[in-house]
Amino acid sequence: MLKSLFIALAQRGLQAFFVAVIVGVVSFAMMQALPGDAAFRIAAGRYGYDMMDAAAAEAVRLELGLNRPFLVQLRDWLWTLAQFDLGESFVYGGPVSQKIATQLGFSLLLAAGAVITSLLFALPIGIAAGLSPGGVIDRISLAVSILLRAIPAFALGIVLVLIFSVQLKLFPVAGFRGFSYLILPSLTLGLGLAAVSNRVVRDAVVEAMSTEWRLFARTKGLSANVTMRRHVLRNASLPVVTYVGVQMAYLVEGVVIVETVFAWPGIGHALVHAIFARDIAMVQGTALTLGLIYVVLNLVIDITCRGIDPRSQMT
Amino acid sequence: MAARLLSGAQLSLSLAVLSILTAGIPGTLLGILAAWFGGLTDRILTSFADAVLALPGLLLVLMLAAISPGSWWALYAGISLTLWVEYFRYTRQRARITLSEPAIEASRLLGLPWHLIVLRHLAPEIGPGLLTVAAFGAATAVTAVAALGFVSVGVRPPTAEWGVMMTELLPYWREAPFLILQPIICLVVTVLSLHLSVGGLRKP
Amino acid sequence: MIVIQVKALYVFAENNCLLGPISFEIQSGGVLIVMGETGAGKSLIIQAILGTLPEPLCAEGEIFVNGRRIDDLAHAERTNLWGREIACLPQEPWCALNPLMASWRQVAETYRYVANRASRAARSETEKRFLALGLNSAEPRLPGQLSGGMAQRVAFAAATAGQAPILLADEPTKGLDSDRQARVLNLFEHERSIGGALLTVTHDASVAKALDGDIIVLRQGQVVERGQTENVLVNPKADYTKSLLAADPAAWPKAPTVEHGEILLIAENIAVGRGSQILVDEFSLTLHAGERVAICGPSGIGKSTLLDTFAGSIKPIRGYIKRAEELELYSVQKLYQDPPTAFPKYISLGRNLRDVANLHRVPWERVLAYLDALSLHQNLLQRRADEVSGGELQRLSIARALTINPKVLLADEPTSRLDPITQKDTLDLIARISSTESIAVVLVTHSTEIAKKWTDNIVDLAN
Amino acid sequence: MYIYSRAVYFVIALFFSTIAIAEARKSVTIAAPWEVASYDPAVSGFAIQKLQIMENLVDADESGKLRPGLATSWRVSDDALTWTFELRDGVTFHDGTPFSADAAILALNRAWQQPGVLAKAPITGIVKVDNAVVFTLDKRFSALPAILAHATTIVPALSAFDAEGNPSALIGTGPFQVTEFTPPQSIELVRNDGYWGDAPLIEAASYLAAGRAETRALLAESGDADMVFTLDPSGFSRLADIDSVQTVAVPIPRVVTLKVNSGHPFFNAPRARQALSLAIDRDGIATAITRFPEAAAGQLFPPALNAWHDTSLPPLVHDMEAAKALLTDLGWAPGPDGILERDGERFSILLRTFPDRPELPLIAAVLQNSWREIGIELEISVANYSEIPAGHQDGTLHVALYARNYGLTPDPIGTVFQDFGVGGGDWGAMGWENAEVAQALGSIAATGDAKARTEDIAKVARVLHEELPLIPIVWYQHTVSIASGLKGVIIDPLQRSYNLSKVSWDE
Repeated sequence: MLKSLFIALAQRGLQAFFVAVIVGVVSFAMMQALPGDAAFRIAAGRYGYDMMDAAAAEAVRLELGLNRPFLVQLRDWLWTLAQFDLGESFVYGGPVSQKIATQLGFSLLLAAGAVITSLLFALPIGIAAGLSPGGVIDRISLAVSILLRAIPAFALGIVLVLIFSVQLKLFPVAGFRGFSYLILPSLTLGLGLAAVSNRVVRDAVVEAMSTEWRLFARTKGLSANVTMRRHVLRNASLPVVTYVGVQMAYLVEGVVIVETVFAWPGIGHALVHAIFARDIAMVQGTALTLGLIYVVLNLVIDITCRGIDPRSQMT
Repeated sequence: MAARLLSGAQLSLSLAVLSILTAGIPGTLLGILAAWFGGLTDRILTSFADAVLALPGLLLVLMLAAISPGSWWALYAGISLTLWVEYFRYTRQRARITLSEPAIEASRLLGLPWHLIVLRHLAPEIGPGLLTVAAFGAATAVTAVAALGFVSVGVRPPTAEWGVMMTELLPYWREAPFLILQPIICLVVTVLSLHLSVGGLRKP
Repeated sequence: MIVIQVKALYVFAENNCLLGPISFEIQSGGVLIVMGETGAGKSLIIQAILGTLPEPLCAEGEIFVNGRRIDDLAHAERTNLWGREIACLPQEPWCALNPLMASWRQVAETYRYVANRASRAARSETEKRFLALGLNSAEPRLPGQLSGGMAQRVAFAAATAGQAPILLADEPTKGLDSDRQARVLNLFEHERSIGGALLTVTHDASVAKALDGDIIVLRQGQVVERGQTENVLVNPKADYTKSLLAADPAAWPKAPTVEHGEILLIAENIAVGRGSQILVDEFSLTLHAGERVAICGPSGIGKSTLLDTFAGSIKPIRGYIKRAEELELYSVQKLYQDPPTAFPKYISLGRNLRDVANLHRVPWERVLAYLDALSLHQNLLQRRADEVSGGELQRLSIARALTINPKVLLADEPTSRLDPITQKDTLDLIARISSTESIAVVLVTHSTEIAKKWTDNIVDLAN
Repeated sequence: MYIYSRAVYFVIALFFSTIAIAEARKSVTIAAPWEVASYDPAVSGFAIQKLQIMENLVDADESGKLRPGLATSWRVSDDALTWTFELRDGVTFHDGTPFSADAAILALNRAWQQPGVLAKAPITGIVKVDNAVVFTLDKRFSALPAILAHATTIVPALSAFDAEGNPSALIGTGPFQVTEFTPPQSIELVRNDGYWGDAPLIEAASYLAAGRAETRALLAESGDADMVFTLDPSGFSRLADIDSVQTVAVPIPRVVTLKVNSGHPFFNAPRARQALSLAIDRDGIATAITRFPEAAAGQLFPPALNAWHDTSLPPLVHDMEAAKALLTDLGWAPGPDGILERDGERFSILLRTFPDRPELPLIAAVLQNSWREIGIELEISVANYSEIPAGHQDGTLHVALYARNYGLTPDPIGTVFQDFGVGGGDWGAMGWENAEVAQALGSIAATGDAKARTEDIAKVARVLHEELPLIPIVWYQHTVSIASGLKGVIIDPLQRSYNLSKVSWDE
């Protein structure tokens, strides 16, 4: 049992390692591939167009050692990464890790808000639809889901802001200064997640409802409610939880876009901004963090699934 | 306006179609390869795919977009590099199931060569699902291009692209709401029809 | 006292009559056996009594339980009878048990929620029951970790914990070897002795023999014959009943032994298994042309793995297999348990046979001749595997193998999915071909009964 | 249905807005596009200064006139090479530590060693003498006090640096102190009750960076932000129709200009550059793209720079025929496809610009069309703005379109000197030198004499107007929305301060 847990950990560990290598190499490639002179690019990001000039670029070149040979730069780059050192922000100075630490909390808050929102929608609707497949709820939720799934997060965000902030003035437009700021971004992301996950819940319930063990639980005398609680929901939760793992990818992507729309002080916004500013150390740091968070969250999902599914503990 | 919408459609769809080809062909082949040989080949390919998967699609596209801001090929390369994993995972999983069926062992015992096994067993098994993956992949590509355009890291104005147009037209939403609705509707309808063409939300 | 009474029961699928009319009654302590092939409509009776007929099907007729009419009750009232008045033993116990729940919990919850015991009492009742059924080691196990017989008993315990006076059992011995069959039948005897009424549905004549009571023989939804078991089984009137009884392995004539030819294959002290796990160790076998060998043993013991090793699909972990020189690459062929899985799903059977014939440069006429010899109609070739019956498909796979002149035929439970009559025909055919074509056949089966009737050369892996 | 939704709306609105209303009148929220991600004055100084968190030795009013800041007075030695700034006594930082010459020296030395305005001044040393800061120069430099009003020369407390000497906190002497900093999005401020000058009227303020123009417009419209800076043209006109906000457009000394490589054979004649200028429809651009028709740039220096804006200069005009004539004079003749040719060379050039200011690519597209009419083929490269100084350095640049701010410091001489002095500048003239201008700029930089300075400035403005090393296109307007009820708002054209300390709410 411990062995299988160890294997799961090792697999995720390997995944994390590959993530780090890919991000590290792509980041370094970005550094080299930036058209024109990297020093000019970075100086532009750092000082803005009013203050940036050739002299500033020279200062940056010296500071970051961009005048060293290519291979020396690559070696040093990977070596610092191997020491879990994300380096210093090219543009803002100061350790990247410190910047990410403050922003990560906000992103996790938003992600948690989104997942909770999505579950609030997906669970009741999915279960109701799954209990009467082909029924009214099922068909309406299918239509709405397909439509919602086709609306990209940012477009949904705009629509929600126009309705709830500008017209109804219920929630603030952007930024973060308290709970009410969390609602619209969470809703934007959460609706997108719920659009698919309510169908996953529904399918899982339909499948569990049509199994022989569900029927046997009924014919041996359990009431519909007890069967639902003890058998159907528990077994149906397995594919649902697994699917939440798949959704993490959508969530991380969504965070990048939604944070930008809502001026949310999180890591996705920082990534977009770093890309604008050619702050490659920040790009590397944020991309790495997002990738590793995805791995960690999936590890949590793995462990949760093991908790729900005793079979995995036996092999 | 109509011309810009059309040219946006052309951009998005040609990008989607191209990325289906460049992501789909290697992804499918690698998936079959991993399932066929199993063992070390499978493990290396799967680990690599897992790592790419852990970098949520948009991230890789964003990073490549950063190398060459506003350029078309960076978007294209990023999307292809991300999407192949879907094909790979799908093909590998289905091929593993199919290849473990007695029919394959029977075919081997009967001496049928590999290309007949691929042609008679794998292709009809994988084919229809592959279409679904491709349609979803194309929808992902179209959405990604628009999303990046919208946050101004994708295609740059004045190129006509739906996401870029949304950014351009958003300020006029109150004076002329139908303007901003046009690119949104185009995008939604495209994604919707891609999804519906392969049966709604049923992911393979 | 009549516990359950069924009057003029019909089951319709839209306008098609699938079953009926059928009427019967069972006394307290009585048994009714409904016997017939797969597809005869046996299970429909059970579903009609329970009220679980799937969607387009509907039942007509009257059903009484303890004198109370139940077929016109509302769904909720009907389901209230489940577990309390009528217990149902499912056909596939593995599928009927929740794969994620420990065995004892699935029994305890019946005590808890159906018999309304306190949870502690439910637990101790469960323990007692498991002990009585010889299941004490199975308590914490998941269904996936139970053997077929254990799963059957756990399902039995779960179904009967509500102490319903009526037990409906759908193919209760399917897939069980004779020892385990006997244990299940013992349980039924016990139920009867405490006043329960039993309705069981089976294709297996041995079950009917063991349970003495009333019997109804069913064919395509129609009652062919009915009466007391001793009368019907000993002295069947209808032809159909006769052939059904003749298909029972116990009633098979012994297949003639044939002389062995030259040595084809020698396995010496091989150990086989999947991965690094050894299933069968120190196994030796010498196979001659025209020889019939049966390998039997309970499921999971490594019969199929052994066969795969002979086929060359996996390598023995230890030891070696020596092939005779004249044994060509394609001289070893296999027959599969589930015939449809042995053919390509998406292309016609003809296409598949043509591929094989082209590859081995076999004239198409010869393929057709084999089909003829196995009484397979040519128009089957236009269909796909899922459009042909299992028996035909199994014969087709034999024909496919024969076209390339095999010397060894490995048959992995080739008839376990076939109904008894087809099963007998198919095994007869294999035996006949073995002797006429001088082909060595290794048959894997879980039924020692079949093995004994089919050959003298039996390897029982259980011992 | 309608009543129902109104009722729900009412209940929810009640729940979320009561607290907000109770607090609203004591604080002000500002939204602007600029993100603040660093504690370093070299990077984030512009925001720290605008929010009045830290202060400079020298302050300036809205007209650019210098006034005492943390320095009470300054004087220059007779040889004009030593400047002494006397520091204000009794000033404390937000954390209670006293403001001292040490803090000022540290801040100024950092600013001097980093790229920025101070690094470009002819400084040889910055030292402390008693409670004064003394600059030694190797050249006369009259703009030094103006430079000390620049955002990168603000003074943080010594405690605002960590052990390695990197900035790690926002501690200054200004009227507002930071309670919470969430980089890069927001800064929360409260009134500094121990401020040495006039204490602010409001108790608290917050700053929100919102990069997207439409988000800012929505913030203004929904009332989430009381002052919103830099609105896009359509947002601006929409907000103008809303009662709850007022809109203001203030001309600022930022100019959209076209940098022309005067060393390039196509452009080395002033007449060539004049032809380019004549073919630009400034009124059209100002009306259609930036939406302030009065902002068509008749000359380089905008009215906001009143000392440099010369009303006597004839405005640059739009005259396609004249442009064609000038090019014909220079020996250009239309080729078969209508593009001009001379000695077998096509008049085909590349314009570099960048997307960070969304109007630039649009203006570039207009230029492409206009110049096509006079036979010039223009290719547009929209890329990173560092391409422009890079192209200047390696000489590959043809023309570049960007926005130049001549109001970085209250006295634009530093910027103008850099752009048009000897050798030109990365963001100024390229391949163009004019002895008269260089000499005039040198003397403006060196002397403080008002009369000579005015004459020199007029000379520079006139030469630049005739020679057009940079072709101005439109002047910028600073667009702001202000919640009605907010009093005392002063919009600083030099963009040095939001003047939050002067605003208050109507009772």
